Amino acid sequence: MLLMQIDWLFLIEKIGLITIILLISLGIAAYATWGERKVAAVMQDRIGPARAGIFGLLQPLADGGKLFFKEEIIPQSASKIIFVLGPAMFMVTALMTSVIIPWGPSFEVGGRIISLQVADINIGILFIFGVVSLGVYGIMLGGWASNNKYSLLSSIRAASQSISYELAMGISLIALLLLTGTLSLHDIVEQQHGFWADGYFTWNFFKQPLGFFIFLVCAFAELNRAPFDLPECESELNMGFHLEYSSMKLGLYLFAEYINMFISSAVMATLFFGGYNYPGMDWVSAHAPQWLFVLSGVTAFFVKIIAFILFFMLIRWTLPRFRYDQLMKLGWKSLIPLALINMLITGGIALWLGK
Amino acid sequence: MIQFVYLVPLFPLLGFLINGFGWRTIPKSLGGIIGSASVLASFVVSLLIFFEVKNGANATVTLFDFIQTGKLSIPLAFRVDSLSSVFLLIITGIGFLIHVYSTSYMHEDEGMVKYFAYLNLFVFSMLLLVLGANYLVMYMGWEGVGLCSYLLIGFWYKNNDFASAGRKAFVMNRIGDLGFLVGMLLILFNFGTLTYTDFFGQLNNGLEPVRNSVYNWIAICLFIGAVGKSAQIPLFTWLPDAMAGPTPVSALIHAATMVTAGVYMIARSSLLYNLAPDALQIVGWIGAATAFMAATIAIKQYDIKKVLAYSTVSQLGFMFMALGMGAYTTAVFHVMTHAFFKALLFLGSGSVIHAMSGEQDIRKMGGLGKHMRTTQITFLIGCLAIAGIPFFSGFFSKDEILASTFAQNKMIYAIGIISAMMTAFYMFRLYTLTFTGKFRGTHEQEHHLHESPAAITIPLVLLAVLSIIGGYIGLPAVITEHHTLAHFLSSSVTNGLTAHLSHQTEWMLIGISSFIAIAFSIYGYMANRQPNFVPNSGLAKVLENKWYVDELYDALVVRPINELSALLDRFVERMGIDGFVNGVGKSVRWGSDRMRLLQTGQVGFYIFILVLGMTVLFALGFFWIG
Amino acid sequence: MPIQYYLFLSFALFCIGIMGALMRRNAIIIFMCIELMLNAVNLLLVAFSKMYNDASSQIFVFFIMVVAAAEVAVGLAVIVMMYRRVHSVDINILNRLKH
Amino acid sequence: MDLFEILFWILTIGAISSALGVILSRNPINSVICLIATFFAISGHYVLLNAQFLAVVNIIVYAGAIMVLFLFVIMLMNLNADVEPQKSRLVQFAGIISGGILFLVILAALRDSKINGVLEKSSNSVGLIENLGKTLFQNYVLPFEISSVLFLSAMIGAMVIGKKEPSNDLPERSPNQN
Repeated sequence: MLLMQIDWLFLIEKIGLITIILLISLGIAAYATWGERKVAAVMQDRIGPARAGIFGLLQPLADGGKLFFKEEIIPQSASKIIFVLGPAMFMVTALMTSVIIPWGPSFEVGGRIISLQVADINIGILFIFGVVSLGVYGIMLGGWASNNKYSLLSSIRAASQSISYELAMGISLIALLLLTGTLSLHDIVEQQHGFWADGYFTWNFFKQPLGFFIFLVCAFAELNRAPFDLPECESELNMGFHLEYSSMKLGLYLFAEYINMFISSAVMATLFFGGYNYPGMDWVSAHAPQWLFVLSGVTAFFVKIIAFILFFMLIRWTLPRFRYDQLMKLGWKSLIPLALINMLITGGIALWLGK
Repeated sequence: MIQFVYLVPLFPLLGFLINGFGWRTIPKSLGGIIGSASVLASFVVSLLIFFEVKNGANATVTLFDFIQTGKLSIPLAFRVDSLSSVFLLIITGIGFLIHVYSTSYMHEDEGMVKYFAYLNLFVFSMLLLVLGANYLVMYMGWEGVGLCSYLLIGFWYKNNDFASAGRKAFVMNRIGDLGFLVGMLLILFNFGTLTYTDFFGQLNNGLEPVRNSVYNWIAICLFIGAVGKSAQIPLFTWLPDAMAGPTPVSALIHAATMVTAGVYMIARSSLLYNLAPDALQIVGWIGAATAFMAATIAIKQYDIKKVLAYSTVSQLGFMFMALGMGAYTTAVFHVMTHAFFKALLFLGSGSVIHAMSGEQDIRKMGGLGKHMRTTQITFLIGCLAIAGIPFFSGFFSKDEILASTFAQNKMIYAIGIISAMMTAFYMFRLYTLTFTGKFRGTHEQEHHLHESPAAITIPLVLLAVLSIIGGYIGLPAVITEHHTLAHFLSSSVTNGLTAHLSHQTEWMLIGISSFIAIAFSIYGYMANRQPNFVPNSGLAKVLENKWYVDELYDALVVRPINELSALLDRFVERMGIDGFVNGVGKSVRWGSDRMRLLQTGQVGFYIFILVLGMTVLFALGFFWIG
Repeated sequence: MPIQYYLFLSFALFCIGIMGALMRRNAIIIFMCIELMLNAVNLLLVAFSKMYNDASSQIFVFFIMVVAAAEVAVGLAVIVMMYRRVHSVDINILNRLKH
Repeated sequence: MDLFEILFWILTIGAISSALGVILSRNPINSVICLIATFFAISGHYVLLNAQFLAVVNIIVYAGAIMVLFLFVIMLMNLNADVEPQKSRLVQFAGIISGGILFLVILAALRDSKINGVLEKSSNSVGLIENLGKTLFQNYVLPFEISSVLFLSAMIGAMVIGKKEPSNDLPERSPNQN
């Protein structure tokens, strides 16, 4: 009885989508490590990885293989379960957000409308917040379970940093929500259809430049990326919360960071830069076959994501690290008031326009 | 105009508020103008209302309900009819004259603005008293005038005697007020209403006069209130002491208006008293006794204001005599004429005191007529009126009272005649000692003697005119069958059974009283032309000391109460109440000393107790109660 | 599905919270048990909201969350202060109120 | 047994077992993790009950903020199983007994109660954010504002309480030592 109720095709479709997304996430993350090295090399005027494959393209595989074959060490005084739980949670939370991102326009196959979004839930943005707020557990548990004071300090730093910046992030998004009027990411993307309509830019970036800026800075902080990489700053804390980790558990931490970067780029592209929309998409939709249109949308989306990832990397190798008190001051005394003012002004304008 | 009757008390209230809140900042002259103008405004409105009432209008104006519980509803309502409109005129008219008088009289005093505030508050309360459409509003006014009386008697509160005189007045009034309150509660209990119209309506519904019934008790209780307020035996001693206040106050409150509140109340409740013959008997006898006793005391007083005060008590006794005979309109008539001439006499005495720089002892006066002619003449007119010389106002009203007593109770009539005799005597004794003969004071005082300014003499002249003509609205039946005032009042006051006298008898009575008045006036004048003040002895000394009533009260009431209080303090207060209160404290302390063992300080234990209590409550709630 | 299922579930959670508060001496754990009890109540409220199709009880859940958050902020501050003074979070040490 | 009931039982077992984990584990960190798991199970129940918004808010507020604070405090104090104060067996036993008695009393009381509503499986729009927002800002504006004031005062209170007072036993640190 129960089995009959389930829409099998639907299940297969979603499982397929999830698999593809996971694979792509992992792939992108893997090649982001390569990209980072390359960018660093360019910035520092050297060649970068070049031995494995052409341009060192096989370098990520080599790295992965090395990590797999390293010895797995769990410190004697660590709490075993939590020590293992930490990187797992970090990885899981990193991957969870991808569920609600619309990767491309919906299309029709054999009478079924297939959307390139795993779940279009009506509280999409809140879901992102929920997952982001959970992300800190992986770091905290891992850092604490290592029973190492550097790790503990680092994890506490990470926790307070991410709690602090979550606030500004949330408030900056509230301003955006005042304009969109919906929490569903699918609807938000649909609202940014094309690039230019009725004499206005459709992308939210043009409506909320300040909000985007705040969101971007907070994203840096949440990702623990430079210039906010205080939890893992080599010079002070050795390596931060994954100091005691080795082998693939360390790999998970490193990997999850890149996945986080990828996903947050995707979120920013979705929320502020129109997701899979691109200028002139209506013309393409009218003149090209459906598969080409979908592919072009997905491509546009990935182009945006990769641009963001490159931006992240450029920033990392450009700006120096903040001091911890500077970081807190920026978060509490600059970004939150700025976000509040942005929200108030946006609210006022939305009210004035009668939305 | 009747629907705007609330303006009448409103103006003095406003005057009180302005003067009362600004008495530190408002200049004296402005305070006097505000005070007088507010009363003048009410007088004008009262006059307009009076003319409408004269044409047969009457109304009850309800402002709002201020007590509303269950079936009982007591509104703040004003009753405008012939009785209240007459009183309105007396209060605002004489009140206005006295306000004008006060602007000059009180001008030296630094508390003048405060004085006017009190005076306005008094006028407001008095108007509330006579305008109220139910006993509660009357009671409010009743207490209000008591308060103002207290404030004004003790106006010069820095003098200890004056302040205690104010307190005495207040306490004695409270004794009477308790009677009034009990009467009111009896009415409420038996009739379920305090509104006049409802109450009298129920009385009218075919109820026979029943002896010893509830009517008598209600009437007696209300009368006790009147005794306190109108200074009758046994609660009269406060009124002479009340002369401690400024003289205009004595004129307004303790002669013309407030003390007649008792008369007003009984006249207002005439229907009730008609059903209570026993109570009426008491009223009549007490009135007669008061008239007689006060007159005897007045003969031997040397303070100009004390003489007038006792004469006031005596005249009030006359009014109650009339009330006791069921001749309510006659009493109201006497209230009116008395208001004119007694206010005149008080104001005249004020003028004299003013001239004598505060000296009140008539033994030190004499021959003042040479220096202050206007005061002398007006005072003489007042004396003629009060003595009952024919063709002056007092003659008509007093004659009417005596006639009604003759018709009903010859004993009271005899007492009344003797009192009238003494009235004529002591008034002319007062006049002679004050205004004729040689000056007996110091040289400084003689040098200082002068006629008072216009603000004082003009009210005197006006009142003198009123004292002459005021009586003609109530000519006796032998002259004209149409008694103007009685006819006017008949719409709101129902006279009791009055036996009609033949014309012959009336003429005879008029003759007797005229003769007595004239004879004793002349005797009073002659006997005091060459005064020699030897210390009194025998009966005269008893009279000078006011029959030792104050001392009697002291021995009978004050000292036993003090003894009792000391006893109660020692046994009930110290041992009983204190012991109980301290015992409660001690037992709580003892109990908490034991209870605090429960306070282990262990949070876990507290949570445990909490859960346990919750469980028990749930169990009780679901299995036992539910 | 009858509402009883949710009634029993939330009472079970509530009673587990009470047991925890009774059994443990660690102030933080007791605090967490209180949060657990609050959540049990929240769950019941949401179940009733579903039963009556009424949003009000979900609003109550919001208010409970607000109060819980405020309580945690203050409570944890108190516990931190206490730890700073006596270097312990054992509630049995805090029995000075007795005196 | 349909999907709804299967999910109900899974979530219920998860909630109760992790709640038991909260009170039974000796290590406070484990307790925190168990409590987070409980919250997830309860959020799952919320989703079952069509209160998606509340479910996510529950995660954000409880799991994302409150429990992080707990974890923070526990880590700062470095509490673990070794320093965990233990009550005597008797007291623990009494706690279990009294809690159990309370549960039994309530169960017994509810067995005869007349609450017999039925939860429909069809989804409704009550839990949607639009609906909640309307209810909140139309019927409960005043409580909302008051609770915001409460929250603000709690925040300030927490800061005042938690502020390190200048104590005498710690040497005063000079500014350049920071």
